[in-house]
Parts: sequence; C-alpha cells; structure tokens
Amino acid sequence: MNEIGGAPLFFLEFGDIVIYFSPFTITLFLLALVFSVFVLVSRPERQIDIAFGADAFYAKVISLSELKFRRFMSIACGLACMGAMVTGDLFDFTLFVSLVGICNVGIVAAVKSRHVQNAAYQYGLVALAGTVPMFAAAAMVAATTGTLSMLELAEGTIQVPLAARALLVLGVMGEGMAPFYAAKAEMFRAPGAPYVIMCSLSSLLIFLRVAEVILVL
Amino acid sequence: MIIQKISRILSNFDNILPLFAAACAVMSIITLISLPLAYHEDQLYPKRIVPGSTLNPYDRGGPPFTQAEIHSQYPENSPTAGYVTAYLTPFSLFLSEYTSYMGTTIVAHPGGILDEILYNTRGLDTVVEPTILFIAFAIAAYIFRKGGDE
Amino acid sequence: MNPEFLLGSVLLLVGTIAAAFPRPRTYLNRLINLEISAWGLLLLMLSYNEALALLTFGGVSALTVYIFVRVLQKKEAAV
Amino acid sequence: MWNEYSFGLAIAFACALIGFAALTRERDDLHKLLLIDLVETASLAVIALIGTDLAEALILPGLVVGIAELLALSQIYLTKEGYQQNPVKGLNIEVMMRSPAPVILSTILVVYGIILSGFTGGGIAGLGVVFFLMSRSFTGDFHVLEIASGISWALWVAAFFVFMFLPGWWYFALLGAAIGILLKVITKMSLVGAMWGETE
Repeated sequence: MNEIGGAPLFFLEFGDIVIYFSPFTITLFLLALVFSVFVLVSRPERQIDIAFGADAFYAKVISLSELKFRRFMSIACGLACMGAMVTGDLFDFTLFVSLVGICNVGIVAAVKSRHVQNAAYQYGLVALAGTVPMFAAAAMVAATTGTLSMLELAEGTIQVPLAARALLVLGVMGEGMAPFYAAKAEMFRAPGAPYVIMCSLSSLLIFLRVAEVILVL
Repeated sequence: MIIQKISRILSNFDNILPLFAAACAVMSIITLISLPLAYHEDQLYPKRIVPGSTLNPYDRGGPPFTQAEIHSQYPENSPTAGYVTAYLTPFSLFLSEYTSYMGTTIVAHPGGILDEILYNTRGLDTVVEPTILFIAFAIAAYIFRKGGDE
Repeated sequence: MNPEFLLGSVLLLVGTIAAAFPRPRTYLNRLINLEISAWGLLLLMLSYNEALALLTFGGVSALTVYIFVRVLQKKEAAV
Repeated sequence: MWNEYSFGLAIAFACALIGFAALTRERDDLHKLLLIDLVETASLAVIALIGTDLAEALILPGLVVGIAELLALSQIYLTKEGYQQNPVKGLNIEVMMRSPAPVILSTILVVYGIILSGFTGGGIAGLGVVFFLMSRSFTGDFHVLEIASGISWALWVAAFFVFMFLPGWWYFALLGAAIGILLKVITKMSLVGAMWGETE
C-alpha cells in the first residue's frame, strides 16, 4: 500500500464512504478549520477609495444582508474544504470540490459591481465545465477498477487508467487552480477582506489534496 | 517575453473559459487515443433482472423484513444494509401484487436499492449533494431579491 | 449491444453535432437541438435498465428548458 | 478488447470533444451556458455506462448539481447584463389562465411525485409546481420557501446520522430521509416557478 501522507491514524466510517485522518490530511483539515473560525469571528474590512487630487475619500458601503450572505458562503466554503481534505471516497471528493467551486462563486456574486459579477460569471462557467471531466474521471475509475474507495485503490492491485487520473486533475484545476485561477484574482477586487481569503485558501488546500489523491491512486 | 504574453492573455478573464475548454478538448482526444479500456467485471451493487418479477428492473431479492444481500464496499460498516431493499411499504406491496409494470415506482417509493445506496451505504454523497443544491439556489434567490434594487 | 444502445449512441452524437454547430446560430435553435442529445442519453440509460435515472433526467431536463426560456424572455424584452 | 463499455466511452468522449471544441470558439455568454449544458450530457453518459445500481446513485447527484449551478449562473447572467427588471410574459395564453388543464396536470405530477418520494419524486413534484405557478403567473413569498427547504435539509441530515449511528432505527431514518429530500427538492424547484414572475 502506497502511503503519501503517513499511515492513517483513525477512520470515521459512514457506510461505504470512509473518512480517514492521516498526518497529511489532518494538517490540511486543521488549516481549513482555523480559517473557517477566523472568518466566523472576524469583522470585514471597509474599503476606502481615495479621490486623487483632493483631500477627500469615501468609504464603500456594504449592506448588512450582503455581509451576512457572504459570511455564510465563506463558512460553507470552509466546511466544504474540510470535507474535501479528509474524505476517502473518490466521488465524494469530486462532489466536495464542486461545492467549493460554487461557494467561491457565491462569495463574490453578491457584490454589486458589474465587473466583479462578470468575473464571477466566467469563473462559474469554468467551475461548471470542470465538473464534466471530474465526474467522468470518477465514473471511469469505478468502471475499470470496480471500486471508488481510495483506501482500496491505494492497495495498488488494480491499475487506474492514466486518462482517468489526468481527467481528475483537469477537472479539479477547473474548480479553481492555476492557471484558471486568474479569474479569481480578478474577483479579489470585490471588497470584504476575510471572505475573499477563503477563495485563495480553498485553492491552495485543494491543490495539496489532489496531489495526494493522484499519488495514492 | 513569452511568459509576459501568456500572463497577459490569462489576466483577461474572458479568455479563461476558451482556454479551459481547449484543455478539455485536448484531454478528450488523449482519452480517445488511450481507449480500449477493460471493464472490471466484479462491480459493486450489480444490476440483475429477475424474469417475471413485478419489481422489474429493480428486484434485488429478500422477503420483507429479512436482510437481502447487497454487494457493498464495506459490509461491516453498514450492518442494516439489505433491510431497506427488502422492505415494501403497504402501498408498494399493493402495487407489486396487482400490477406488473410498476417496478420503478415501487423502488422509488421509500424502500428500495437506490434508497439503500443513496441514504445508507453512500449517505455522505447525498448529504453533500443537497448542500450544493442549497448553496446554488441560495445564490440565485439572493441575487434575484437584491439584484434588482440599485 | 442492443438496439437501444446503438440508437442512443447515434442520437447522442448527432444531437451533439447539431447543438454544437447549429445552422442559424440562434439561442432557441441550440436549445431545441439540445433535446436530441438528451434523447440519446435517455435511450442509453434505457438500454442499461436505469429507469429511475431516466425518470429524473426527464424531469430535470424539462426544468432546464424552463430556466433557459426565462432567461431568453428577459433578454428579448430588453431589445 | 473493444467491448461495449469502450465503444460507449468513445461516443461519449467524441461528444465531449465536439462540445468543448465549439466552446473554445464561442464568444457569446449565453451560448456558452447552453454549450456547457451540452457537455454535461456527455459526462452523464460516461456515468451511465457503468451500468450498475451504483451508476444510478451517481447520476442523481450529478444531474442535480448541474441544474442547481445552471440556475445560479443564469441568475448572475441576468443581473450582470441588467435584464433583471425586464418583465417575463409567463405562459400568458388566455386558455392557460382559465382552463383547468394546468391544475389537473400539476396535480397528477405532484401526486405521483409524492408517491415516488426521494430525489426522483422531488424532481417530478417540483416540475408540477413550477408548471402551475408559471401558468398562473404567481408572485409569491420567497422566505417561506427558503425556510421550508432549510427545515427539510435538517430533517434529512438527522435521518442520515440515524442511519450511521443508530442503525437499528433504519425504518425511521428511511422515512425521514425520503420525506426530507422530497420536500427539499420540491421547494428548491418551485423556486424556479416563483422566480418566473416579477421581482418583489
């Protein structure tokens, strides 16, 4: 059995879907947890525009409902990240990743700026297109190996087709990794500091996790 | 510099989707080239058709309230797997006794192989899935309510 | 390979071509051509006896049409 | 080695290739959304090719994820293009407004959906509600729908934990999950019908 992040310390069984905590996944899980708590307790920034050539500046007003909505989306994104970090089932992993993708869209879509909304729309299209290779990859793994559990696949007795692995990576990239990340950078123009951090943090976490998944398969 | 050029193309987010679509198209070609793939015969939750059964195409056996055999990944993790499949509500029992073409209706009514998979053995999938539904519809509803008044 | 499988594959492929490169390139034309590939998928599911998935796909694709028609109506009202 | 599975995969990926190739050249934002709906069909075909009961259990989430994201994106599209305020005519055919046909059809769909319960039932009953709301051009209260769907979500997650931690109560959990998910999907779908009308 090839182990990347150390031997699993303990398992949490939900029927066929077994969540496992190895030193690697537990680190990522804690990171996501810390940031979710951080988002929950922190107060949002107030963006201030300075008018050039004059001594004036004006603060952008963010309505309370918008604030609540974006905080809710950030926390959902954090929870989705936590799930994606520790799940031990391939299809479950793809579902969690697409949940992260839609939450990221939600964090910025509430902002009332046409530029930001256009970026959110383009990113949402990529995220939706990314589910196609992801689900296809999970289905191909199920059909060619007869299982979806990462723990079974890590035994190394059955070879996962290379095409399925590549499709999985491509799909996860579509949900918010470089180079398709650029649209997200554009979304950062949206005001509200602690919430947009969740966007970039989720990409980082998912990048690390998908590397482990690919190496384990 | 080529890197500068690439980063300039990428920084315009209108180019992101065409780029991703092109990557997916290339990946589809690679998959097509690698094609004949062996189908693993020993699948989880296999399908089988019992000729003449009123529960077709979903007859997975088992008299009511005894455990049917379900080929799941970790049978030891779901001790009640197989009960749900064997169970018929009074209404489905009525349907199964008097009609022979309602198998799909019966299996979708509480108690059936799909409920077994979706709620019991692979329940976490189904937890995540309504959550995606919830988030997406929340976004749509929020924008619908607030998007208009500016 | 049973006839449903073959017919479904053909419809899926034909419908995809029709929807990807519709002749008058209008939204409505593309939306209608999408139905052809959906029929292909339905036949494919039928050949594997996936009746429940078939039923749900039928309902959900009807809703997809509602969503798109709503967007088109709003867009058209702007012109 | 060219079995039925490989043949089906070849068809599905050929469809994905055509769809993505068209997507590469597309510039119009709404056409992009339609084309993505097209490639989703190809990915569902790949899942369907597994051909076991597991395939169906994977298709249902895949389908619902697709439609949910589609609705969210279409709404973002309307807002960003500034079409949000435009009126939608609804099915404003005189006959539709008065005739009993929408009521009868919707009732059949809703009753059958409740009998089915679960994902499938929710989808079908939701379709009935959408059809009814559209034909009567209803402008309703959103909050009720959202609260109802939140409660049904909680019901369903509670049922899931009963399945996992108190397996002896599987019968109770089964009914809870089936009803919870039915309500959840219906309320979400009827949101589509309610959004058909004007902004509040």
